[in-house]
Amino acid sequence: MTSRLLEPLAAALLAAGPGYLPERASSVAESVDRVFGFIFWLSLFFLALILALTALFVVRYRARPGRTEPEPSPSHHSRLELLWSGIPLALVMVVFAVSTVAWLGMIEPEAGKDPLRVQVTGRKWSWWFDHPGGQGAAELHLVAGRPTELVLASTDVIHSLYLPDFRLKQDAVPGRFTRMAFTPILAGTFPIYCAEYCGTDHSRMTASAVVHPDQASYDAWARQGAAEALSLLDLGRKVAAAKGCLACHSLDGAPRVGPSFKGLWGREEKLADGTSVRVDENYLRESVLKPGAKVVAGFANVMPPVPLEEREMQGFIAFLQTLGNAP
Amino acid sequence: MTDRTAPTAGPPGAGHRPHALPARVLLGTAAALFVLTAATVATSRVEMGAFNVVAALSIAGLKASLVALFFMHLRYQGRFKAVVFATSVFFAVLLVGFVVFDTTQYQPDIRAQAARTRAKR
Amino acid sequence: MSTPSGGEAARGVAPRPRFLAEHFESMGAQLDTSTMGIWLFLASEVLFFGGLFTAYGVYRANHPELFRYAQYFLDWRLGALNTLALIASSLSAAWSVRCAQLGQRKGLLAALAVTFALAGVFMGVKYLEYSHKLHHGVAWGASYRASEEILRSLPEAVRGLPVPDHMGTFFSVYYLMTGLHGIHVLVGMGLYLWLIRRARLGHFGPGYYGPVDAVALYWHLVDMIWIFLFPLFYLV
Amino acid sequence: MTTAAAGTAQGPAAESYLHHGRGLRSWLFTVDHKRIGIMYLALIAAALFLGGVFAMVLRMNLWWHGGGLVSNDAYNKLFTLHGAVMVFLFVIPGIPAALGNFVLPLQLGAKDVAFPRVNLLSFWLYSLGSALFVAVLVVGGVDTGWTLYPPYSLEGARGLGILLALAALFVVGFSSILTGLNFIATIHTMRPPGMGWFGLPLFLWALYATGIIQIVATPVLGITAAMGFLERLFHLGLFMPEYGGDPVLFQHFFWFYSHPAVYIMILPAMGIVSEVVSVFSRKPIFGYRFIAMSSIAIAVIGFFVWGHHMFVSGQSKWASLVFSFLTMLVAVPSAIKTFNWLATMYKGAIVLKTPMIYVLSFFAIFGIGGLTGLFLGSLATDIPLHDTYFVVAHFHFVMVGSVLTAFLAGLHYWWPKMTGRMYGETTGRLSALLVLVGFNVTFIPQFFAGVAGMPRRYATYAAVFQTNNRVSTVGSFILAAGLCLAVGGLLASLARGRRAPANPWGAASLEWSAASPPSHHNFDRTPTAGDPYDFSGLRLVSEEAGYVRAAGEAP
Repeated sequence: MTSRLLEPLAAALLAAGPGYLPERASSVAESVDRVFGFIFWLSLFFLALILALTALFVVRYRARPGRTEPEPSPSHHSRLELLWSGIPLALVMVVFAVSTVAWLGMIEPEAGKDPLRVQVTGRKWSWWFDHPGGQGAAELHLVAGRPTELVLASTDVIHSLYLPDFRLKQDAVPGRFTRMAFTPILAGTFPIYCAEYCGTDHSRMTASAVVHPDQASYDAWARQGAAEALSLLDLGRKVAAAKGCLACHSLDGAPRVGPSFKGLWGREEKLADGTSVRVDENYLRESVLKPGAKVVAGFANVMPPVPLEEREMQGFIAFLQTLGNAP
Repeated sequence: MTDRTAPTAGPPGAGHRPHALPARVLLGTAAALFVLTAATVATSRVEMGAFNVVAALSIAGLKASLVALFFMHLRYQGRFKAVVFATSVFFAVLLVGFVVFDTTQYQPDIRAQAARTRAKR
Repeated sequence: MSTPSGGEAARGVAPRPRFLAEHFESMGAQLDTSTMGIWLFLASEVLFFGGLFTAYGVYRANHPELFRYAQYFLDWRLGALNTLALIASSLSAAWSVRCAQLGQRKGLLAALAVTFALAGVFMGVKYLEYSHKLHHGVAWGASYRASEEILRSLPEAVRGLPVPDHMGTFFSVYYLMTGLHGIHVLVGMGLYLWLIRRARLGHFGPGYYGPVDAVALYWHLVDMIWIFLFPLFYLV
Repeated sequence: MTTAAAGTAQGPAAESYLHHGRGLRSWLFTVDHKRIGIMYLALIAAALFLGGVFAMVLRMNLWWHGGGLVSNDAYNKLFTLHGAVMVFLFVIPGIPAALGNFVLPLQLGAKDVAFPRVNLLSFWLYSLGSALFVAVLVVGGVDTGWTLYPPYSLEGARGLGILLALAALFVVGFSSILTGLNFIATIHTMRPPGMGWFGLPLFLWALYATGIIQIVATPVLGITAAMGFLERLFHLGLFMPEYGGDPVLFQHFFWFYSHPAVYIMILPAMGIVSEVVSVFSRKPIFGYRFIAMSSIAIAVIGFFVWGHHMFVSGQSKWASLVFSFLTMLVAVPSAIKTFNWLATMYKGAIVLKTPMIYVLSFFAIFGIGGLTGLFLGSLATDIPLHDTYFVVAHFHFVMVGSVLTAFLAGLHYWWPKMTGRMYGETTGRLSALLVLVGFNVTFIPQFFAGVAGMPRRYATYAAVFQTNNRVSTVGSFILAAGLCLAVGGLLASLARGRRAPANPWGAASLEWSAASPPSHHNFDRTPTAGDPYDFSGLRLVSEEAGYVRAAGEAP
């Protein structure tokens, strides 16, 4: 009876445990998964042992007519108890050793290679990645096989850059830098999450990591992304998406964390302090650089300042103008 | 800390003769504390760099031990009270020690960020 | 510990001591328990202050220049005066326990009163220090705005030094630690008032001195914490 | 919480504590540890209900991957309050304050705890803290997560809610300290004649170890809450980087308390398991000294592991190494206990009453919770799993599943003593099964979601995780049904339950030699302690009369 109960449980765990791990997209993923597998099997063994013994004892030693008293057995047995203190101790030390060896590989950059250094900035509620050469983007662009170093910072509260497929995570703490070092090994697009709770849209603070198959593909992306190459309007559209504006300001008229961009240009806005203001170029500039200066009534003062280059600003304003005037 | 819910009136319980500390122990302890206070002021006048802190804390530790041992008659009480007190001091030192150690480790990252913020301004 | 069994039987024979709580068998057991309780309480107090000592350690280790500089805003003579006041009050507190144990009622009252008075001296000096600083804008954290006057009063050698960042953080830690300590002194003064009242009613004697002992133990801890605060803020 | 007249059938027993004094005032101002325990029980049950309602709303919102029931902001407030209410008002005080208060002096054969008025003060502080949490709700809630990490929690935009929440933590913390202090002093100085340290029931060893943590760790929570409070009001520059503070420092403080707090929760639970497993196996506990000492070991080692919550927070790598190593050590005393419990059942005569079924559930749930802790203590696997649903599932197994099953085991076990009534065995067993099934169906899918990469505290989530979440939501309804059934069964017994004998289970610790319910003074004369796990002389007279020590057998 016990085996009939345990088998499906074990089978389910097998399929679901390590089988649930996402893709291994970074150099550290394999060693992490090896440690995961080791601990998984170890714990499964002990869990099975505990459950099996419990079930066995309950069935065998259940009180029933003819068995109202326990059989004589020792009330302690020091050698046995030392044994089941010693074995777990030895095993957790092995776990510690195995895991720490893998971990040391996760925190030290590979020496001697030219790493791709990306500055990562977390803010409510989007990520921003400054790639070498000045290309900023809301996506993280990497090259398969090229060692990468991320330097994390935050402009407001603690965020945490989480790349499940890379088996990596690091908090971005305001007031200091933190670092990650790894090498992506699979080309493709992988999700990025924020893993440290940071407010209203914490769960929407997502991004993607685009791993280019080779340096040439990365370089092509970097050139195409250069600001000079774009028309003012395209640049504006790109800025709105890339700087994370659209996370809070919709394009369809629905108010979200902030007012929708649709129909914003030229509108008379009621402010939180009771006055009102016409949405013109000056107002937009001020609101982008100093969002707290004039907050629209009905919305919280939560927007971080978004420092834009002059051409980006012009493009952004041009983009807003295309979204229609107030009726 | 004590209850006096018992309504029965009566003289303070008899039969229990407490052990009072001799006057000279109390006065001696106080005198030592005064002297050590002077000593801590004196050592702080001598420039010894980081060692100043060590000296000040050592003297303070010595003074605190005197207070605990004699004024708080820890020396004359059951061992358990000393264990309680030592345990609390141990954990407080653990907290201070570990946290200070950890934060000094990542200070360079804080300084770098501060430098960048200043440069931007 | 020795608990005489069958304490109930004794009830008919000798009157139960006035200050013996219902759930104890004897005054000895009661005293033992209350001393244990107060020591455990002191242990938790050590950890309570431990958090602040950690904050001190963290900011001192990371901003040594700040602590060197800010220290000149504090007058070590006032600190030393307060140290002496607290040590003397600790002596009188210990003396009050001795008097209670020996049944010296007058001595007990005098010792309690002296303890209370010295605590008052300590708080008076604290008041002078705080009011002087706050008057000159030497406040905590973001509210720190030192007046020209107090900056001019700093020693010559210090005035030329660059003003470190986050001066307010030093004073945050200063006000937190000395403030929490000051609150403990105030509580202690309240407790001594209560003891003085009970001593006047003649409650204490060789058979019952638990409260005097407990409050004295608390008071010694308050003294002990100041023994650390004094050099850490005023001297080094 | 009053029952119908319950004068015991056996002889002219003294009036029960439930009837010693009438009216609300006789309860609110009582210094009787039993009444204080019962009042704690009522408030703690209310906290469990409140936290449970929050949980159900959360689970229903997660039925759809895009959310749909409540807004993101409302969701964030709900999980914050769910966590804070459950942790600070239910799990931490649950077993020590409610059951411990009731049982501890009885197990010592004492009339009360060492400081009855401090005990009442502790209860009042707890009530005040609970009221402050309710006030947080009234002023619109807070959305900081129960961990209250600055700078987010102390940002300028946050109003009264956070101040009230921090004040509540401070107050509840002191309540907890005073309880621990009282317990340690009581166990030290009020043991009855004949009871040495190694004659203490293991529940008391567990409460003793808990008391150490409460006294040493909780003050740090208090001072941290105070510092946060003042930082928010006066911008002290302690935790907020914009004023020169260090947010990671807060995390150190917070976990210096909150990790040992996990042991405040689990140690008393283990104590109950030790009692129940022995009584219902009708066999002395196996390896008494190892179990007692492992409680102390857990309490002490528990202080050295707080940094394992900070492996990705920017803590230095040396700190991470040391903390990971020490974390691994905690596994050992837990393993010792588990094997000793199993050895206690070996060759016993196992009686499957409700408390025992809850304890068997505890083995399964604590087994899973403890073993999954290995993944999080180990550095390499913690990095990806940190702050994912794996963590959520893990700590629910340890803090909720294990504590809840042990709490319910203890509640059913001591219910006859507390109320003088027997609960219905069928309802009890059924509720235990529902809780076991519901709990596992709720939280096992969350392990998988976490392994696959679903971060915690997400109001909305990627569609791939929807199946996990739906199964989990279904499970939460089963769990809720089980809990309602358990509470219903217990409440029904107040009106309709059979009168309880003094010793319904044949247990040997001293509380069972008092009447059910005990008189105001607990014992008519101070009992002499024997071995708390020696059941040999106890014979079942009848269901109504319970167990009685056979004549001629020395106690």
